Amino acid sequence: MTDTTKAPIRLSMSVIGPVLGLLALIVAGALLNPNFLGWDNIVNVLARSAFIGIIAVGMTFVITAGGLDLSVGSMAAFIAGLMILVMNSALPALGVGIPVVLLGMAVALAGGLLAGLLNGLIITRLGIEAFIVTLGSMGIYRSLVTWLADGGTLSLDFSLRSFYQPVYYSGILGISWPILVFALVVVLGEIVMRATAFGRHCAAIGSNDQVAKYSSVRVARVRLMTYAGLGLLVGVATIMYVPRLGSASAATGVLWELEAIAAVIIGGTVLKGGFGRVWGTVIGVLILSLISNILNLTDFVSPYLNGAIQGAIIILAVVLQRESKAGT
Amino acid sequence: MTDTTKAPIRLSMSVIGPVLGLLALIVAGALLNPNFLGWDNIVNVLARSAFIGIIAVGMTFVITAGGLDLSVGSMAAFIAGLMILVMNSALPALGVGIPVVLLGMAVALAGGLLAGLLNGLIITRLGIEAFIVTLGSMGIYRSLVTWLADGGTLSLDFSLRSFYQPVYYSGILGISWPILVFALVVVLGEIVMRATAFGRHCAAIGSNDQVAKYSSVRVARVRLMTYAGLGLLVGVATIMYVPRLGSASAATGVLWELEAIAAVIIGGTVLKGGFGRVWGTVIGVLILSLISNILNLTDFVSPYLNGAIQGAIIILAVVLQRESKAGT
Amino acid sequence: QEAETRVIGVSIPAATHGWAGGMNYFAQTAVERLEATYPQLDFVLATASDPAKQVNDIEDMVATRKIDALVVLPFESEPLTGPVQNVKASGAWVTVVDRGLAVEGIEDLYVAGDNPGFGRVAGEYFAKALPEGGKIVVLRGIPTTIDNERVEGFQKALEGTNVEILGMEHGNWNRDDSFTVMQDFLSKYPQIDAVWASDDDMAVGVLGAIEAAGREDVKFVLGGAGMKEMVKRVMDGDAMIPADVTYPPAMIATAIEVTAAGLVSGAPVSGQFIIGSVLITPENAANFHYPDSPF
Amino acid sequence: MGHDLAPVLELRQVSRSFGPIEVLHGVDIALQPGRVHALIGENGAGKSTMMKIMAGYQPPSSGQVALDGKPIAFASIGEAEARGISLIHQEFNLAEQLTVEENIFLGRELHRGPFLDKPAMRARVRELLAALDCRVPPERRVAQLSNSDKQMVEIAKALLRDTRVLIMDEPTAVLTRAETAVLLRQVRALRAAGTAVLFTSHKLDEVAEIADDLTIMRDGAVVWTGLAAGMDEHGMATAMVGREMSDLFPPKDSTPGEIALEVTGLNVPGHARDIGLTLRRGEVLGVAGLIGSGRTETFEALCGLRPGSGRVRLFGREVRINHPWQAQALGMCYLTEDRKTRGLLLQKGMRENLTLQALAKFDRGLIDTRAEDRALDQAIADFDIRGHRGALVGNLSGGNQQKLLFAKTLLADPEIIIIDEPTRGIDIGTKQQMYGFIRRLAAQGRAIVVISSEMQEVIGLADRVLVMRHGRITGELAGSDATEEAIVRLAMGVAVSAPQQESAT
Ligand SMILES: Nc1ncnc2c1ncn2[C@@H]1O[C@H](COP(=O)(O)OP(=O)(O)OP(=O)(O)O)[C@@H](O)[C@H]1O
Ligand SMILES: Nc1ncnc2c1ncn2[C@@H]1O[C@H](COP(=O)(O)OP(=O)(O)OP(=O)(O)O)[C@@H](O)[C@H]1O
Ligand SMILES: [Mg+2]
Ligand SMILES: [Mg+2]
Repeated sequence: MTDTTKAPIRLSMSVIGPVLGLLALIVAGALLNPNFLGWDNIVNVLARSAFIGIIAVGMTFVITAGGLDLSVGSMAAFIAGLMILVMNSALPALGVGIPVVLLGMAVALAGGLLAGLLNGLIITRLGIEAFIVTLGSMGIYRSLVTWLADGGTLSLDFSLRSFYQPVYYSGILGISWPILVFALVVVLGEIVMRATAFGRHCAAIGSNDQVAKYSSVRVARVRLMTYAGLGLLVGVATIMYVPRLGSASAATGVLWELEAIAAVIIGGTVLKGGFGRVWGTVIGVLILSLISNILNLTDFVSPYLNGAIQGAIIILAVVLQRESKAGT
Repeated sequence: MTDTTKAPIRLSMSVIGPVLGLLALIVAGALLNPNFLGWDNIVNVLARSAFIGIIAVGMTFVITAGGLDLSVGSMAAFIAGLMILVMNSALPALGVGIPVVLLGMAVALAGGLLAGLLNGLIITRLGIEAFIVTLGSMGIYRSLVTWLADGGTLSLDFSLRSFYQPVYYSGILGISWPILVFALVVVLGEIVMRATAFGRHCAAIGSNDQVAKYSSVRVARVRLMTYAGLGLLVGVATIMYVPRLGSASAATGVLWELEAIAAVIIGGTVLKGGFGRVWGTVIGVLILSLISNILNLTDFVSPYLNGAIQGAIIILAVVLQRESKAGT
Repeated sequence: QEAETRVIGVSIPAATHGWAGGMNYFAQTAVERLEATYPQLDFVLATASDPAKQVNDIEDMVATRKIDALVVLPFESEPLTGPVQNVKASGAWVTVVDRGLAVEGIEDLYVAGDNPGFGRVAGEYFAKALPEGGKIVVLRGIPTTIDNERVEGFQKALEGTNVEILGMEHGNWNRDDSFTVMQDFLSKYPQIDAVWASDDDMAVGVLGAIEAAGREDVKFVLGGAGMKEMVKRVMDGDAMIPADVTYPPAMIATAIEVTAAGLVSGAPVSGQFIIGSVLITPENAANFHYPDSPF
Repeated sequence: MGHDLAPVLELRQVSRSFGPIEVLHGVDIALQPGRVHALIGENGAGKSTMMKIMAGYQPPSSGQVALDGKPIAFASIGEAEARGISLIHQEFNLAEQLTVEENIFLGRELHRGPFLDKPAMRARVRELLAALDCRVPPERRVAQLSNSDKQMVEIAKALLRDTRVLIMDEPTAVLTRAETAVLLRQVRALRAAGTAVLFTSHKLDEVAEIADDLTIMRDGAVVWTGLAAGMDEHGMATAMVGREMSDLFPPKDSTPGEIALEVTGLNVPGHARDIGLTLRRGEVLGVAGLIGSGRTETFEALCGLRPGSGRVRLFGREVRINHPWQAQALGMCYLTEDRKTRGLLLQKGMRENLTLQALAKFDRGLIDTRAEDRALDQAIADFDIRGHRGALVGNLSGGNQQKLLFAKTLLADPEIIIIDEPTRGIDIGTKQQMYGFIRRLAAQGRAIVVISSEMQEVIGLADRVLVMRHGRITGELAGSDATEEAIVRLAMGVAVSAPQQESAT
């Protein structure tokens, strides 16, 4: 009887941890700059978190199932480049309009899915460490986008960009599309993780893949699906990214992989797999975005030291969680 | 009975794997350019592998014990910066000569040891994921070196640099110091890993830290020592690095961590810990160095695609290993 | 003409941002063109993502390709000084581009941009465009000596004027970073009269952020380096992009060409070529517009 | 030997709580040098907890641990060990990626100068293992060992230490009769040397055979303690379970139906050759053999868990099974003998574990957690799983983990069930329940294979018994032919006539 009262307390403390970290940042931000809680700033921060956020949701599944993907940043750059190339070259035939945008989106989704499948197939069929496979594909995609852009920048045709731009900048009731899509991805991700067989299987595989195998879980397929899903979400993120500035280059998406992985882990997912939570990842993404937002909004430190403060806050945010966890 | 004959074969195949990969690269290089096997080129490649190599040996222990360190590249940059600052400011007092170089070396070793200890203490005492801690300290050190250099480059006084340079460029019997030090570190590392209790304890902790704890292994201390040792080796690598380039900036040591980790894993150490081999890491480092060396030997591909080829070869090198493993 | 092939090594930073991408493009086209023109010349082109890699590349060129001349655009001056000195000592011709080495007199030929000048021209433009003074924000590049020199030149040019720099942040010569930084600047400062983006890639991000925020107070954005889209906008009289400051990535091509010509003709051209930064205005923009360049 | 010698190690009024739940309520126990003390009780009674407290793995919540009559609080396991107390865990406590030698000497490596003295350690390991009749090479990785070999390594690890008190938590659960005999021989030698031994087992015959003193626990309290001679097996069972025990094995009353499984020429590279067998609905087929005879590997290969080749017919249809999920889809499930590394997710709760294998049954787009909870209620009731519902499975007592594993496999509702070592670590009362359960499954028309190293179990439960030796089936015994002696003969290869009819069917 006393049991049933105890479990929720422990749960709620581990839940409160990251939320507390986030709240502390919000309070700090509000104190440092009155515009911090302004509608514009909130929308900005959320919209720019969306790319990493959407990718990080996919990464949560990959990591929960005991994997890792270092290639997502380069993959996003490559898909963005591909998408721009295809749209530009289809433009004369299709003209500015919804069809060409839909074509671009289809390219992004298909490209992402394929890229993810490729990673997943090499990892599951050949049995190579995910770290190595995705380190390799990271180099490959980064190179390919540089090559596609001839070392420069691939830019979407200007008229097309104006047409496509609302996908980043406008939305419903003042909430822009990236935020809406991010929210949708998070809600779906949370449901899939908590309430579907797939989510359970991911956690089981990450926890002990032998046990999963002996329990008739299709280990290779589930693993493959986590990579494919991540690839697809990279495609979705790219669909939101391209209309923002209408360009892709070798500098696109650099270090997104590290940011996505960091968000996942700050959110409480275990790097070695076996346990993951999507909502935590969202908190992680927001913590990371807010840190740089706050640093930009204030200027009491040399900008050279931004990275140091960022690093320190990341560690602190996690200390906070662990402490409160340990406290119970 | 069949077992006893089987075990050695499997062992030797897993040994042959990475070596085969390396040999394939050497043959490719020799075919592409007759100077590839020239003394100069060999010395160049070995000497430049030394930095990453020395660090990767330390990383092998960290990973074997189930840890990870993302901060080594920034740490090297920071220590190099610190070393240069200290040497420059001690110069008026000490004059160009051995004392000031020794002072610099002492700073590098002490700095590395301290930085490693700091990482290790946060990880072991506060129980935070190594990934997060070292991601944080990566940002911190990178920032600090930028700040020390005021956004630019910290340069060693030119006269001092000429005096110190032989530490990179000269050596014994035509074999330069970095190579000698690297060889020494490797031999010591291999001995420590295979023939001391410390090496065993690392593997035991990486395999199952609960078991290690129950067997009276001082888990936290061994973990701490892996990070401290890695820090010390970063210091050693920096001692070799500074005379080569004579400067440190925000661009120093970028992505070394990824290269070091990749070398460790290409060498056959398991990313999740429990098994590590130092000689494998050396092969991994050489494979990585040779890839970019070979790409410089020819110019049949667009330099934009170098990264793609590098990525593909990394994956292939590991496929080769796993295939031959699976083949038995 | 002797039949002996001579090898020219070209070592440049990788295409990690727009300007470097343009520079890569010009280097490659120059190499292709010259290889076709001079069959007796062989080129090795290597791109490096950090100074240490660039030193490796140069060592490899000497050890395995036995280069007769080196054209190098140093990633950073300090770390490259020693290795380039070694190349020089091996008897090869050395051309240094854009960033001078830490020790003078190593190179035979120096083709350089003018970073303090780049900042000064931009600063002078602000002083002129905002005669009553105004509040501006500055986006800086990747923290490097180049960036420091530019910003110092800029600040010096603004001394004594009423132009007030509200804030400076690093946009890292990156569109996305500068978009984010500019969004935050716009949240932070209710009134911004103009922006020095200090690079055209960053200007693209800045413009995106201003447009998205719908802010009317920002009168113009000054970029730099002469990206073709930006030059086009200057040419078209775009009020937001009234001018640009050159820092031509094509200087690498000039350097390679002069080096090659010198090697072939046996009458090498040594000396210094400083390519000054000039202001692109609607009047002269057509001279700086290269529609075929990727940059 | 005097019974009233001064005790070496005692627990005095020790209680232990995990969170708000008290699992030990003021227990007393005293170990005397040169005597074997047996501790028995139902699953979850608190035996392992008590042993961990004695060996310094956990502190008591209240009460005292006394060494040589003086109260002591061990600061670490190392301290307890230094004082000569060592514990062999119920669950394997070995680093899987390390070799046998590395595991045995972990934390107490021998040195020569700064270096490890590997030859000396290897020699010592060989010696220790030889004393246990275990022929595993010291260089072998533990991950490649069978369960029984792992147990022997555990025992060797404990024997290595100079122990005054040796505490063994169900050391014989994974051992066969022959191996158990070897172990008991070692225990007697230690007893003769003056070591105090504390020992638990659910095999009451062993207890009767070896114990000098006996303590019986129920629900976290000691219910009986005294000289072992004062209690027979029946009495022990009754005292443990708290009720009168009837026959352990249910009547074999099901009637064989159609052929469910037919295997011919099954080869498992490195482990078994030319296996042939048939299994009918309603039948319980026992598989006996020595450890290492390839029983586990044979049936794992059959279920697609490891590579193998051969012809398999399920319900008359020829099938190819390469993956375990294919086997399950065809109605065949394998219940592993290795609950810790292959059976259960120790870091997850009971519910997730219970439904992992049969998740499709609860999948209505989303998982129906209420139905899962009902299934868990049912499993807890059916198998008498004790432990708090929210607990991590890793914190359940060993026997209760085994029951959960059983429930988990059955939840998938297979027509053909292969059960490897079903009652490992299960107390006698629950064993009886599980045998009844297996029989009822057979009566429902399911086909069942029981692989067991407990001869009694195979004989008492199975309609027919196959015996394996060195990866081959050496014979089949049915009805009254299935005696321990006959099985042992076939298993050891000393049968007068090893009928090969099996491969012919
Ligand atoms: N770390 C723990 N956290 C919570 N509960 C625990 C923990 N360890 C043991 N328990 C609980 O304590 C009780 C006693 O467990 P214990 O392992 O001592 O039983 P046991 O007598 O050894 O049983 P078995 O015969 O099955 O091995 C069980 O209900 C178990 O769930
Ligand atoms: N003839 C043999 N000679 C040497 N080793 C063998 C032989 N047969 C099997 N082994 C090895 O013994 C180990 C145990 O085999 P296995 O698990 O199949 O035994 P089992 O009959 O299932 O017994 P248990 O399940 O009780 O351990 C395996 O590693 C196997 O490779
Ligand atoms: Mg127990
Ligand atoms: Mg078995």
